[in-house]
Amino acid sequence: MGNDVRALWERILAGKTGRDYWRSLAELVSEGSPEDRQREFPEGADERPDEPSRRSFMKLLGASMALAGVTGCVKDPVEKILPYTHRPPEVTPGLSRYYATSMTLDGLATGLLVASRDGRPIKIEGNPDHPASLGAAGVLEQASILGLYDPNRARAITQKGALASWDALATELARPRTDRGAGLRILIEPTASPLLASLLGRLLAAYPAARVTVHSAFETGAAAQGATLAFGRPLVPQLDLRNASVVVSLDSDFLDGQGMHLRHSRHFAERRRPGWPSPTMNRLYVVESMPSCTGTVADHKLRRRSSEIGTFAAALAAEILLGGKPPSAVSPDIVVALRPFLGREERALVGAIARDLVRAGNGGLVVVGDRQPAHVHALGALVNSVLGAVGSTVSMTDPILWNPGTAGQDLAALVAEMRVGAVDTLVILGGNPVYTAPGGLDFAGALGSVRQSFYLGLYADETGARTTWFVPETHYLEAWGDGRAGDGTASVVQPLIRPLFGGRTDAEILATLLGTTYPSAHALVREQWRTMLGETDFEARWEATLRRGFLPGSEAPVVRADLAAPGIVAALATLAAAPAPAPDRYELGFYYDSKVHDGRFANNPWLQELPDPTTKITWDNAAVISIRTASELGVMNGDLIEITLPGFDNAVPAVTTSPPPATTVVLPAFVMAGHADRAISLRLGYGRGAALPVAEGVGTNVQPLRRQGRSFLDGASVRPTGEKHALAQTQKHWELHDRPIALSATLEAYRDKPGFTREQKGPVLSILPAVDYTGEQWAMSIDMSICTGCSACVVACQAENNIPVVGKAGVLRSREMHWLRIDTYHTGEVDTPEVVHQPMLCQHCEKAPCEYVCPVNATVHSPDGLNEMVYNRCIGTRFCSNNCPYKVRRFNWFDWMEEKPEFNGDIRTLQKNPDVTVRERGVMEKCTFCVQRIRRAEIDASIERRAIRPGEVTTACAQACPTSAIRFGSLAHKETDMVRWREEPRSFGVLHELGTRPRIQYLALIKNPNPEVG
Amino acid sequence: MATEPVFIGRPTDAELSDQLLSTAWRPWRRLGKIGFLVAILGTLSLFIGITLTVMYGIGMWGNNIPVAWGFGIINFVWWVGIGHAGTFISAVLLLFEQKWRTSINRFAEAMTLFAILQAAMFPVLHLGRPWFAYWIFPYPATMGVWPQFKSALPWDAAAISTYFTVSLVFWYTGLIPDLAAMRDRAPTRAKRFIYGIFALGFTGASSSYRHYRVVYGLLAGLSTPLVLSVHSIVSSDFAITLVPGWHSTIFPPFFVAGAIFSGFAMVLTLVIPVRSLFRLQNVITKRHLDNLAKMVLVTSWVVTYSYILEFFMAWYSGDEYEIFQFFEARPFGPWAWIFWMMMICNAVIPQVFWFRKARHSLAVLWFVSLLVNVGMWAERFVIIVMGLQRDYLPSAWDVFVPTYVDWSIFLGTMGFFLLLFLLFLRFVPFVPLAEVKELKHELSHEEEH
Amino acid sequence: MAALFRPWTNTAFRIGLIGLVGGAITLVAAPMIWVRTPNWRKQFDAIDQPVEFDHRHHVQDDGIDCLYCHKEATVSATAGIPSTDLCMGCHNQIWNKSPMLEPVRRSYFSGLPIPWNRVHDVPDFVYFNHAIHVNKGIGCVSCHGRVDEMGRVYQVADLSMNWCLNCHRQPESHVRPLDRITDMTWKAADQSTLGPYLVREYGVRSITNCSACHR
Amino acid sequence: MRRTQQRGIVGAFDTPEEIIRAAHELRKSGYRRLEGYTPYPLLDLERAIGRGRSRIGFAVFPFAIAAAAGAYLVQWWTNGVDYPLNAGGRPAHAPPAFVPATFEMAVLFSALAACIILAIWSGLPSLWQPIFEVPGFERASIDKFFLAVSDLDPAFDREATAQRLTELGASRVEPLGVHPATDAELDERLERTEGEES
Repeated sequence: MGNDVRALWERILAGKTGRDYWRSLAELVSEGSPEDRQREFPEGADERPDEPSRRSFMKLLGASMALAGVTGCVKDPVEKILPYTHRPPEVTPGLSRYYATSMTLDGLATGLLVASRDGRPIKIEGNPDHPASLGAAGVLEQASILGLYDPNRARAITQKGALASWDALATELARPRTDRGAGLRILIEPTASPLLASLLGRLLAAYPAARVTVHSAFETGAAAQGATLAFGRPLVPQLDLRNASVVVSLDSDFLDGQGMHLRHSRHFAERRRPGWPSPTMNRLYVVESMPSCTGTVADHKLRRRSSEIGTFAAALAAEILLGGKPPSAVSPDIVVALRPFLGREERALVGAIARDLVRAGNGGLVVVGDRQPAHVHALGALVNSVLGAVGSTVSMTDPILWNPGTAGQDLAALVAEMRVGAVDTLVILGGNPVYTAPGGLDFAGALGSVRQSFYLGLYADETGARTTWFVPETHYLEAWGDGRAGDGTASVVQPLIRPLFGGRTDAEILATLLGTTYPSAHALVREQWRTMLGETDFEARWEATLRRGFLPGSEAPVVRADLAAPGIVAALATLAAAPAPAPDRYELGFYYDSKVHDGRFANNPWLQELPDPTTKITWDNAAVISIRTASELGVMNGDLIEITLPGFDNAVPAVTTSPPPATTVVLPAFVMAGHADRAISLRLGYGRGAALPVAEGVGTNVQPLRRQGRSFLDGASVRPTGEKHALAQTQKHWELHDRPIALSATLEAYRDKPGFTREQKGPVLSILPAVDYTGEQWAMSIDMSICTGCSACVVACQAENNIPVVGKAGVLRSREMHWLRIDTYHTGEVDTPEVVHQPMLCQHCEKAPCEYVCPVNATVHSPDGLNEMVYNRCIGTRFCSNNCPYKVRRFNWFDWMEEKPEFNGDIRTLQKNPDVTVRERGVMEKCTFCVQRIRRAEIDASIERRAIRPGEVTTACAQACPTSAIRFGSLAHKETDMVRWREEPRSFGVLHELGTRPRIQYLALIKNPNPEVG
Repeated sequence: MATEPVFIGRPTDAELSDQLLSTAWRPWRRLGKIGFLVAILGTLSLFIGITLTVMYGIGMWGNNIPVAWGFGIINFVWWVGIGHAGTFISAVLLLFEQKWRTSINRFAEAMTLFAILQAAMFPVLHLGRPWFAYWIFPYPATMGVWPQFKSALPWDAAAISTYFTVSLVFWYTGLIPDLAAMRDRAPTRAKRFIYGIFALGFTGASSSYRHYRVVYGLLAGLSTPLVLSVHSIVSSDFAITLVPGWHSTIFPPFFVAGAIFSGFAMVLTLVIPVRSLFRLQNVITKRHLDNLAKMVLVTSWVVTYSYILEFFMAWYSGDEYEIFQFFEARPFGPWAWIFWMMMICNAVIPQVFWFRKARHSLAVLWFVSLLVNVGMWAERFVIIVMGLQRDYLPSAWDVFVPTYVDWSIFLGTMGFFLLLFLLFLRFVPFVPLAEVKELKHELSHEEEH
Repeated sequence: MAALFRPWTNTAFRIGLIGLVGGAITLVAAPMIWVRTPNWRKQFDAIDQPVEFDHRHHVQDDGIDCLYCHKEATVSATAGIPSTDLCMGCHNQIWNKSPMLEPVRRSYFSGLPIPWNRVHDVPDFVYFNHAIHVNKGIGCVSCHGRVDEMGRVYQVADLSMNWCLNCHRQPESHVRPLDRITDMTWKAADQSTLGPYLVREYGVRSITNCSACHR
Repeated sequence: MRRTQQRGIVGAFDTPEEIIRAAHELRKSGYRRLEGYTPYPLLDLERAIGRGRSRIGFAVFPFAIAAAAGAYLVQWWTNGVDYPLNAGGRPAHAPPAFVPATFEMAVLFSALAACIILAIWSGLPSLWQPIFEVPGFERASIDKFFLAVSDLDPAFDREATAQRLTELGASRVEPLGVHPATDAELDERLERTEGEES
């Protein structure tokens, strides 16, 4: 079959316009023929429950009772009420309270506000005052609430798999050592926690010979090392995108998936929105291999393999320093070293970018991704300082993450020591190294030759199963602790609930190592912060900090940084020395997954079912490749390919301890326009082992292909196996078919012809009488220009509205339940398309087509302009869904709580929002504009005898949006952005000509391309 | 060429009666027994399908978002359509005084009844919560909420229930004189007793007949607009929406024509084997088959015309969504082959009926009628599934894939239909004795003058 | 020859026919009537509680206001069942030996809540909010009846949607002054004038759209 | 149609033509209370025995109107008056949308009315009628044509009428409703007839 597929691709690529390409892609690749789909579902292979569940029978019973009763509700037997015995004064049953805490990921903290109802945390929002959040909460933060209620979390301390007591463990840990810690090794994740830092400090003081390894699935030190080259000392860049008018991203996804991405997104958006009357925008160039969220909003996207980006950086620097006249004097050595790179990239292109940057001056910015090696960071630093951007768009501070210094030891060294038995006690604090360690060094094997190993983790996962001791860790919502935001702001972690399954914090383990057998994280944190807040009226300040969630003014001080020529020259030298890639081989790029990260969130059903922002794949990871690569290999979506990394076995001296890890990985291909050619992008975090029922068997583990210290490597060979694998996508058609759905224009075009959306708004002729809408009229405005597709809104909606998870089979049958989805359309060039993200949810049409076809008045219009969905009246004709041109209605094909308890049931139900009905089988549902919040506000306002204040109500999606692209409010509040946006010329209603009069107005996507670039 | 007679031979009334009544007590041959077995197996699969659906939910079907209506509604429309021919034959042809309707009308009406029964199952079965189906009727609920009569579904409820009741009444009224004959002719006392009860003591008194004739005509008069209204209303389930390919004003006539088309085909499919099995060539003559074939041909043209018109209007309207639906989604999109099958079965194949030879060859008649039934099912599939698979937002597009439950229910209804039909053949005189005698009487008169 | 049937069969058959039709009608009508009976609505059957709490005594004899125990009613959706420590607030002083109060003391000292039985139970898809009703002049008695005269509390209203709509459609005929909310015996001198006045005064709205109660 | 007390004489004929002629003759000679029993409707016979056109249509009409009115009122009151809800911005009282149900109900009730009236006017159901006691009457639904003359007829005379019927070609003439049939008699007769058959 390879050949005809190849032929197909050729035909597609030959296509003049993207249109033909997208069409064929839609028909032949994305969706497949129904006959194919049928093969995916052999008889009885659909989600047929194995045996009739008891509840189903009860359903039938209830049904018959209802039939007999000729009435909607069947009365249940007497229900119990359990009041408090001793009621906490602050708690009012039925009302939510918010607590400030922070979530730490990759060592950096993000401030959050967590809603707690009757003692259980139910929803996570961003902390508006916290520098890393600014009120937004990303996908992972939003979803972490479900992680708290994960029934598969470890529940007991074990020793060699047998139940053990904390006392036994504590005595083991606290046993005084005579070897000054020579045999003691600590393996931790990157951390910036002041508490951990001091504890580790004390530990190393007590055991000077001990060694600490900071390990994460990814190298986080590249930036600092780069700075060491560029400025002669380890520093990290702090971006301030409010000042950036021209941004060049070198393989950096700074709008998604980095420590400070929420802040970056917000600031980027502030400069991005082309307001009216004087629309101005920043400009974004993105150079990357795999399309990222940041890439999708770029004005110019350059497809480069990760290994070519260094060269690009050099070429760019060369253009700036040699192309035009040097804006500032730099050492001649640098100029000399740069000369050979001049023209290593297409000069017209790079020249244009360079001139753009130079024009921007200190408004210019080059961001280098953590995936890039140190020397690229050095070049980035070079460009920035040459532009004078340092101090304006970027400023340098000391590294935020804790650095073990001389006591440090990298993972490879640790593994080597372990293998030779030099380690008698290994304490692993989270991170699941057995899974996340690069396949190169066989960590699991080495673990076998450690006398005694301890592992603290949320799950008894791959690592937990192999260490001698396992300790359940507390979820951050159960724990006391602290951390630092990306800019160094000290933040507190305070618990909202008693640990559900016991559990300990990393701080407690370290304290135990130091000899306290019954440590209390609370006490430890207070101690630590006593030193930070000072003795003088500590309690009050501590209280204040807890309320605020962080310590204002504690961000890291900016330090002055001067270029150090030799370092940069060295960087350029390494670059020049880089070998050319083998012609017949492919580059492998490894990426954090935007949903399960490095696999730590793999057991979270919400995240597994969340469509990947760029590929829309759920419940899977794939080998993402470009169209040309696909054509070379003759594969289409879902074709399994075998990736082999040769010359592996000699990478590690003695792999005798256990069977050598596989050097080949087989996983499905996914063809993606805008991807770099001859490169394969792989997402980490899938193919998890047992003990995580949700994650088990989902996707493929690509760690075996990884190498220590490399986030991309060259020289892989690929072979299609000829087998197929069904990828569950939520969107299969990426072409607009020239339909007025997601409008877009360039900035110039917008300036010249502001009314280009006029056709898509304004009054429409109708024979229907006008309904007069007075008072509060709820509506939403969405600016597609600043939507990055990050999908935080989708998870926020899921959390707020008790949206069930249907599993892969469900998604394959197109039965996902998300009320809010992000439609992504590709337009323009075949290879590097323009990407449009369009959050699509119930449009709350004033003339709603869904309403007049409902035979039982189950969906009707409220006086305040809401399209109401009355679950308890719905009989499930699905007529409304058929007649919804936006297809935003979702149907409960089964009782998902019943059919998929592993995703929706068990203690996960504790997260459910008590203000929202959990929908029964057979009823329709859809976005309600978070009506429960609206009614709550109405009641409060009405009780206080006042009108609802502007901004008093917002929807979960609008609240979570990092770029505030979604604005919600009442049309009565003329002064709000929501209303002002609608009056901008580029606002429009989707499918306006149908006369549905949607209440959601979109603002057309505006791109700001550089006229100089062809 | 002389047209075939609608009645062959000169049997005495007594002989004729025995010939037509005896079907109800003459023991059946193996063929009939096999038929029953098949029918019962089919019915079984129907009830298995229903049980699974009610127990676990509509999720057992292939429906999804966007294709929220699948086999359920396809079958519903298809079966209702089949029903139409019966009423058409017995009512419309009666009003037009078509002699040839006489010997096949009861037969056709029975087919109507059983077809509607199959159809009536689906509006309830396809609900997410079938146990609340009664909410569609305006009864005084403690909830104080009422149905929403701007939706086409309450219209459906009214239309289907009316259609079934009226057809039943019509059928039974026509049956009464024959039931009386059965009462007086049946071999055993038990049989006579039972038929006697259903005959309600009808004596054939002229004073009754004089009302009887009028009422029969009245019912025919009522059924005629009814039969037109029913499928018009069914068509508005689609026509009132704005789904591309549904949102069309020609739907009512288009659907009615299609219904009668499929109905006549089904009559042929049934009448041909029955006729030969029960040796009724003398009362159901080639003339009947010939006329049926002609009707099929005519309606086939109406349907074909509608197809052409649909395409034309799509193009003429300039509505990009309609154009895409008709010129890309249907002919080339997923399941395209069903679209082509529809075209061939409904527009091309019936054209053989231009030829007398074809109209007079039982084999050809029978196979063509089968293909037309297939074609009309395909038409419903094309309209419902393809319209939804490709509507406004490409991001939401997806394909429909039926499950084994879909199939078990669909095939099940055929089994159940067959079962009811066989029972009808077994116990009821399926050629209206009284009317045939009347016809024979009239004919003999005509010959005299 | 002889007829198949006897004269009496006529009568028999007609009676049978009438029975058939009648039966059909009853089949439809009976459940409609049944669901309107207190029996189905669970009205008027006093419910046993783990503690023999007597509202008559506490309200009439002791003159305790409803809101003393059910204080959330003014601020929250739920009226709130008092926590054990509230009971003990008085009962560690008085009746602190009474065997009747044994369950309360047990709960207080064990920390295990008292499992009260719900009396007014609306379906889970109904979001009734006490606060808004109490603050807009709907008295306790309007829905809960003369609780002060109940030994064991029972449901007075039928709690059907019709019953809700009935008041939502004409609040003016049910509102009362805010200082009379918990008054069990208050009657308006002239509701027809007072009602409309209070409606204006308190800004009471007649809301009958679905999402007011169903979300 | 006091059929239960009907008494008189029945004559059986073999062909429709004969019975029609006979009816005409009797009618001419002043007979007024005639009734024919035939296997299929004979319009001429009805005319001959002096039965005009049926007026059942007029009786049905009011039901049709009532049903239509009722149906429309229900829709208007429930959707427009009692609980008007904004469905898709359409008017609560939407006459065009109310037409289909109205029409269907009109059809339904007129059909039912027609049948019930038919039953009542032709005295059905009544499983037993004196005429059934007439020997050979079971052929009336197959191929024999019976003409009954009521004894309430002014011109009725048992012998003369019987005589007349035979002259007019009645194959046989039988008394109608002479013996008030008691169950006992019926039983005893039944035995006999069954004896004959076997």
